[in-house]
Amino acid sequence: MLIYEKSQAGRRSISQAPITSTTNTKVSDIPEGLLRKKKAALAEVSEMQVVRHYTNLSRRNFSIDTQFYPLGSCTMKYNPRGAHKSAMLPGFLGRHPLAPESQSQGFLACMYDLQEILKEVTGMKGVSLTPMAGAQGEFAGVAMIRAYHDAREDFERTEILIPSAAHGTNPATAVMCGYKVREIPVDKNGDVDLAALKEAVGPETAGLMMTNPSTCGVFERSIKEIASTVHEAGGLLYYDGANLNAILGKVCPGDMGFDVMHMNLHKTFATPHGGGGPGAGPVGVGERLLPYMPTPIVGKESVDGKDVYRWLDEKDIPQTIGRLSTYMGNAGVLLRAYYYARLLGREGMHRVAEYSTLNANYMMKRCENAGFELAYPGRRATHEFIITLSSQAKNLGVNAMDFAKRLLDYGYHAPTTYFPLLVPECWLIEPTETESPDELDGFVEAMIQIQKESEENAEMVKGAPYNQTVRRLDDVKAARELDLKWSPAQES
Amino acid sequence: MLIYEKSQAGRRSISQAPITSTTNTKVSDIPEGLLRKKKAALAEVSEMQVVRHYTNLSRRNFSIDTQFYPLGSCTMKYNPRGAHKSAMLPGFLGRHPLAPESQSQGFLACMYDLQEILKEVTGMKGVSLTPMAGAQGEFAGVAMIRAYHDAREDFERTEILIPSAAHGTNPATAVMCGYKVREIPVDKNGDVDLAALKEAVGPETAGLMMTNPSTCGVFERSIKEIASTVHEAGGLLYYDGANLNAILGKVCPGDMGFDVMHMNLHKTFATPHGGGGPGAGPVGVGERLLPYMPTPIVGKESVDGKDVYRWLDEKDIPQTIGRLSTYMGNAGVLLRAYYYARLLGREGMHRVAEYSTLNANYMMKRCENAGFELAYPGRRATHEFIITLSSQAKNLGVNAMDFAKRLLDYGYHAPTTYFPLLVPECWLIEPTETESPDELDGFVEAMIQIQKESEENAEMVKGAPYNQTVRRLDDVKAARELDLKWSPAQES
Amino acid sequence: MPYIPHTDEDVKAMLDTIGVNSIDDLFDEIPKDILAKNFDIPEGISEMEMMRLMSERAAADSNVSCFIGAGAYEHHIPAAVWDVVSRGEFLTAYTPYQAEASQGTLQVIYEYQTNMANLTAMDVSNASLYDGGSGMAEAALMAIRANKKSKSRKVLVPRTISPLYRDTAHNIVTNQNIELVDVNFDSEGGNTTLENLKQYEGEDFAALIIAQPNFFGVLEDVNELTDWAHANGMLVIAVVNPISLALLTPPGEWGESGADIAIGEGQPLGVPLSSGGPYFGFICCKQKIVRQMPGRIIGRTVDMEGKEGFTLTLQAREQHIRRSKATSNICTNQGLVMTASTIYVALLGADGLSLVAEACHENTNQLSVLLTSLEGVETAFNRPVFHEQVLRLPVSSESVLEKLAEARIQGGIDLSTYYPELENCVLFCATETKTNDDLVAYQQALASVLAS
Amino acid sequence: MPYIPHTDEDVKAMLDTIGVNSIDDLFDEIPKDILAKNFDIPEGISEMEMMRLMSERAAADSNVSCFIGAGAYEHHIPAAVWDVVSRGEFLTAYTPYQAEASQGTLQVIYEYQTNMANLTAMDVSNASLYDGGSGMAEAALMAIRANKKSKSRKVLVPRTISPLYRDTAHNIVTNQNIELVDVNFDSEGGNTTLENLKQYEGEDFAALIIAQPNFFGVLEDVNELTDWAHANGMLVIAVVNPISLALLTPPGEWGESGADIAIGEGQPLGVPLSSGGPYFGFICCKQKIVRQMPGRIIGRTVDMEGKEGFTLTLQAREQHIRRSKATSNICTNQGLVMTASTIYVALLGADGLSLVAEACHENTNQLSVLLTSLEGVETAFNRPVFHEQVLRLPVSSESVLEKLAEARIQGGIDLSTYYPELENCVLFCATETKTNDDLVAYQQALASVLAS
Ligand SMILES: Cc1ncc(COP(=O)(O)O)c(C=O)c1O
Ligand SMILES: Cc1ncc(COP(=O)(O)O)c(C=O)c1O
Repeated sequence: MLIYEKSQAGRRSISQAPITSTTNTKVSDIPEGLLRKKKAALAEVSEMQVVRHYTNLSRRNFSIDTQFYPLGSCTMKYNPRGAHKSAMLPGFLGRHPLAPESQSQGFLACMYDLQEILKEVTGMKGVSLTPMAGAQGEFAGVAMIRAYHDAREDFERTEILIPSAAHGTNPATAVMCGYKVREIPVDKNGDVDLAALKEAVGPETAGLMMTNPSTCGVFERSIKEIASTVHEAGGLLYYDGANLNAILGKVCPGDMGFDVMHMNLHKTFATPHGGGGPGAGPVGVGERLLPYMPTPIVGKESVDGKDVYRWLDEKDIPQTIGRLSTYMGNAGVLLRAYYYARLLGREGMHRVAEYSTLNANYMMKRCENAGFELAYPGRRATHEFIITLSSQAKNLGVNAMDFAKRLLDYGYHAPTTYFPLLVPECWLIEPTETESPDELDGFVEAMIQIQKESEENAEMVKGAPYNQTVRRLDDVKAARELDLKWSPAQES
Repeated sequence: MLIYEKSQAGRRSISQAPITSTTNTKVSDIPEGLLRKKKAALAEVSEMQVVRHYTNLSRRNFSIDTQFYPLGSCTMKYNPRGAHKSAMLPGFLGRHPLAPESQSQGFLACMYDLQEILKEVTGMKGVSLTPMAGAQGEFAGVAMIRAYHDAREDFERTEILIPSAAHGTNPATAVMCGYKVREIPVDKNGDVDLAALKEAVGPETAGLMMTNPSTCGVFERSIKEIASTVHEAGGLLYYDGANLNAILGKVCPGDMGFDVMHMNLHKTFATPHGGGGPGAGPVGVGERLLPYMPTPIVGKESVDGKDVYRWLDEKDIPQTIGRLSTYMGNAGVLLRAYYYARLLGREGMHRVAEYSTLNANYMMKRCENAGFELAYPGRRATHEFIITLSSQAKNLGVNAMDFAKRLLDYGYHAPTTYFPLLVPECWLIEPTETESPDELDGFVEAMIQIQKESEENAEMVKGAPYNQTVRRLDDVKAARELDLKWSPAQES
Repeated sequence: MPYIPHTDEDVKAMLDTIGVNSIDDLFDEIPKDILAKNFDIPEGISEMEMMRLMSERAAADSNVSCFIGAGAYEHHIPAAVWDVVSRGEFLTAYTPYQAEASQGTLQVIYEYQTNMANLTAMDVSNASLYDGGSGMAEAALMAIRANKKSKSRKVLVPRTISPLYRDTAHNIVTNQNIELVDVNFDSEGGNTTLENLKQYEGEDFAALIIAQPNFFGVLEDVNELTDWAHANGMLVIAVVNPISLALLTPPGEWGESGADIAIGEGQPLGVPLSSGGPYFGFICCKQKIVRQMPGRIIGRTVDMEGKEGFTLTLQAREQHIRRSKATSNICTNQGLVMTASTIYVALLGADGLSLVAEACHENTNQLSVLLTSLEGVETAFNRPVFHEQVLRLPVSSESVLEKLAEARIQGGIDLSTYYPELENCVLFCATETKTNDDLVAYQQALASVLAS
Repeated sequence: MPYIPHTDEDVKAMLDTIGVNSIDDLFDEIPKDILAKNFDIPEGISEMEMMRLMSERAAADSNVSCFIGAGAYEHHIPAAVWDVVSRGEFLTAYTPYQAEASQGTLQVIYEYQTNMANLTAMDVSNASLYDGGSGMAEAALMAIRANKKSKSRKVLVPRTISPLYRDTAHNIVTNQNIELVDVNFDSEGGNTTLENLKQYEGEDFAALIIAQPNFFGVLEDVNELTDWAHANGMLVIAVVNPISLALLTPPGEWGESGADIAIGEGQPLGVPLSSGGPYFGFICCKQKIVRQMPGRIIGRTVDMEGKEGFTLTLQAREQHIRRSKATSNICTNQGLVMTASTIYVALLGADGLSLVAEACHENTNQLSVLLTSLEGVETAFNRPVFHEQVLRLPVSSESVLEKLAEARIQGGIDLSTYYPELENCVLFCATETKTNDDLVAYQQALASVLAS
């Protein structure tokens, strides 16, 4: 039931109404013609109704706090409650984004420290925290590549190369930065097709965007050759940090030859996904792109032997690509990431890559042993791996989506399905380092069960899910008969 | 699954381990013979496992935040989130109970204000906040009655009179205060049997404990005659405030003739029940019992024109019955109640009684119209009312418990069943004022459905519940084969 | 090992299953020479130590009385909002890709879309953008795609729109050779007049952006401006404060036919100031251009048994399907904050939002009266305002604000940083959180600063 | 109307259904002359106003460095504890009377019972009592019921037990003519010796209570004392700090056959100081006297289909069944706080609890060294302590503590209030939350107080 269907004209959460001052002039100074005529159609409900409604809605979600959620490419790891609590401290919540620097030293110190840590663990020379998600980090990165070429008056470079396994944000970003996209194929081992790359690079190449490990769940072994190929052609290398969890502390993108990158702090640095956001996508840059970093950035000075932090902006970074958000980005997310980084510390960073890789390889092996087909059987898993359910789809009529829906009934969130696009009927499985082997085992057992069910009663599996609050939904109807908001007329 | 069954030796929530100082002397100064030999058998789990385990456990509960919960005598009303938040302010959480008064003025001011408000709305002359629940409030009250008689050297009074409808805490309390209990019957209209009372009072009567409205859900009409009967015999009147919600702001217990009372702040003042507690059971007293109030109490003085609050103890109240808790009681609960009282304010208090009474009478009427049998058909409901399912039990074989279990499947918590004991197959239904008529209607509809189900398929109803996380539990086995804790041996 | 549950035995058993000797063996496809060395970062600390550090740093920035607005406002947020939002099932879920396991989040978004569409009186809303400034960039891009009548890659942007929005939007759209053309404002009224627009008549622009209230708090004549834009073949993009919509004409009703796109900063709806984020941008539009909308959209549908349910829809606009031809690159949005706003709006209702808007407006007016009673202090513009105001001081606003800050009063922002012509001007607001004592304290502090 | 959802139309429709004209008609059975008049209490205020008032009052009492223990300890509480406990389903549920709809709470209690039984090495635990002091009263009453060999209504209570506990317990049991008999302590050791007990040999007492560590932080020779009591026909009631049990011999293993009942204050296990409550009392006992246990107990059982489940059991001990013959009048207990402790214990585990205990012990020792390095400051007793310590100052402890408080250091409690013989003595502790800087700050403050 929608909140509007619980509404009753005149009902109110009265304790939330501010007491208006005694003057009672109200809004008589605003011209009549600029005032709203009809009250907005919003719910009129009591405070308890609101709490009950949204509490019950929350109970209709899978989440990390309630389930194993091995969604590939999404890094659904534990989101420390301490991080949430510390970012929700009244002092942080209450700080206005335009508060004077003199009354912002606590917050700025956190941001400065975070910049430094991220620089160090990525092997980059500068970090700007401002992008508000991975995709905006990509935008910042490609915009800097463009600023770099422009500054050299190298205006011919109109193309960004992108391996076909890449996430959709990569080509979309390149276009938002005014580039054409050229796709580079991936070979049967999940590696970039080097020959094709060499053919593609040239004077129009502004840069290459890629992740490593790629979304195929394998480490790009020829990364150094790829890097030199692009660099020799005068292009720059962009690292999509969505998969940073696989190498955190083990390999620095800077050392692989990347010139610029973003980090998805909501993945690698454990800030909660919030049912779709917010995230934070700081960008790191090598030497060459330092002058173009997006503002604001936090700088540190020593004044009378005391550290003083201040905002750096166009005045300090005259060639900057500028601000990308109204203020400074998703500060609250950054505070959570800072908390997480400090708790891991020097000796904790590399364990992220190690244990996420251990979990993925263990699950991969168990899947293989159970008879599931790996997309890249000869390869090590990184922090994630792919199985393909093509033979199940062909022989039993049960496809990757059916398997996924049935898995929900077993209490596990489904892995990423049908991505990357180049592997048919695929599941991209990412367990993350924070899951215990018991959970991994339980998941594989469920898969084995579903395989058995598919062999014995495919129709049953194709009708899944059964235990959720709704059965399988009609997506086609949703798109054809658009119903995007409740309206009073429609209901009464 | 129990948390111990998810445990793995050596697993830890390491970020919760305190860093021990550098000295590393550990506990070498403690004699070997006083040290523990074998590590306690507790779970060894990760932080995420803990969060997931207890989050999922919480999801196996009905609660006010998720359901209508009309449990009679329990006043399951909305617990304002603002009250919770304000009691959880770090400044309040961090205050040590023995902190100096000079650094406790904020907290003491809240407590003083609360005392004053409670005094005013109950018509009492003094209030002590210290009792930690209703039952402890009763204890404080009866102990004061005893102290009063003792001070007058009136040692003959060895009995407390208690109507048979009373809650079990009343007789249990009387005994804890060293009294014998004499039960007074209740007549068929739910009123105390006046004749029986008159027969029972005498020189052994220390006092009478009762609620009004009684647990029969009706207002005791002869309250003034009851009061004078007891008073004339030299006894005092104790008011069990568990039903205060029914009369808050409409009738002051002091005006009904009661000498002493407790309030269940976790009922009437909306502090959360927490799955069983904590509560707070402040006691209010009339003139005669002022000298005996339990300590500590907060006093106010004016120092240089400024309000200064301080603790009053035996030095100030030499005849006090003394402290009943290690410190001052359930401070955090009291803060929540204070919040609630301030939000209601002068003009909000009486609405509690009005709207809880309106809801109960509305539901009672709807139940009656639907054919359910009222226990006291000629009477007004107060904030609660009783129906009896005897005819269903006799004619259909479906008893009050079966009805209750089936109701769970409809998403409503069951009312109180089989209490008070004097009404057979009874349901005590208390909707509270914070529920909207929609919820009340939904509940009655469900009852009508269950009635129909009982007529059509009694066995089905007797097998309920079906939609909960477990089916009906075997209480007999629980009591016969006591299994009161998990132990490693038992499981492996 | 923080947050890693593995025991030594676990690791051994897992390595055995995999058939390798050590975890390092799992990295054997990585060229040795790029393996990382030790990092120069602090050692890990415990939650206890970190909480103390964070508490101290948070405390350092608190105990201030804030009168800064400029697009982010200090409103009271009911305790229920973040208590419910912080439930693990909202906080730690991903984007609702498996609809059946995500009905909670999906229904919340559907309700959010309804709230925003109804507040703005537009047909549809998406599921959120990053924030107001970047939202304006998306709106400009959308307008250029949607305005089939125009071939222009230019958009008219009055200077009365937040300089931070203009800057942000410019930086985002400029790479696609899109130009945001400044429109000057009336120096008396602080608003955009037809006079200011006259010079652009007859030229091809994809859209005109109109902010209501504008950055100065001044109310624009939105009906006149909307009609002018439509008459000149431009779409209208409204930039609005959602709290104001409880009182002011919603964009869908501006002029003859309403704005085409409405965007804004969602922060006022239950989102803490929090140094500037996470906030959320909202974007609403007319039904006919919904397929040009960036970001996620949720639709109501039914399941196999005909039961109502919610799911992601119109995904063919999005980057994960359409890739380089997508309407935007946005993927992760501001889901949780949008959830907070949905709860906030449910708690307040239309009447509650009106009261908040009125209280802010009154407090700001009240403060304005108090401050202009001081010698030499006057309002900078003569048009009606909503809930924010520009004052001109007799001396440098920068130094006045610095001195106020020493008294722990954040008195507003120095407008001359963004508008050289507005020397000595301060933009301030007083929301419903301010008491009369707070207002008087500001007045007294300013009086003593001006006297010194 | 705060928290009341009814609209005018609702009320009208409901009154119509009932068949009365007004709400007041529903009160027509109440004698008119006792209807209440107006109250002299403040008008209702909004959540916003109240939050501000409460924030200001809470802030007034903060920013102190607390070295007070005396039964309530400032420990670090992992953020996860109260985040999970504050979930509506835990916070706003009632006592689990409908077991099938309350499996969450019931399983938590079963796990809690397990934790407490295993920590104390006792057979069984109940579901919580109010707090430590009132718990000691319940334990004394229980011992008198359970000790079939004794006819006595007297219990031996060493003066090394918290005076607050003794006071509380006395006030609760005295009405049943039960006497708590003081036992003196050794003035050198600060502990209870066989010497102190000798005079009671041969007399009939129902029980001896033993605190470990005792109120002074001093470690009692619990094995010797337990055996002495058992040899003299008394039951043994242990009063213990649950954090200490990670390190110290648990009551179930004291002496030859262990304590019979173990109780204590649960606060150290994840419960904030919060001015003294809500905390929770725990009580554990040997299996053979479980039917004398006060309060709720949860048992594991199965449902109709054989599936594991949890339910209230042994209710025949409780007031709602047994009424005047119940083991106690307790009804509402401390459920939510007990839930917090269950989550805390799960997060820490036995190893984590040990580390907390060690850190507290070390910090206290460290502080003790720092303070006794000052002229004239010395430890009052010569026995080993755990995590708390008594110091004797060269001057009045009351005035020293007052002056420390001015420097916002709460240096401990003045023991002379409770023990006239312990003039100038201060009881203090330094938990794991204290850093070395905190300890040094105390030392320096004390040094300057003593110098002045
Ligand atoms: C490989 C990859 N790249 C980029 C992104 C985009 O990041 P964001 O969603 O934070 O914008 C994602 C997110 O899912 C991703 O998986
Ligand atoms: C009528 C009545 N009296 C007394 C009590 C005891 O109050 P408490 O549970 O707070 O001890 C209750 C509690 O259920 C009750 O309903």
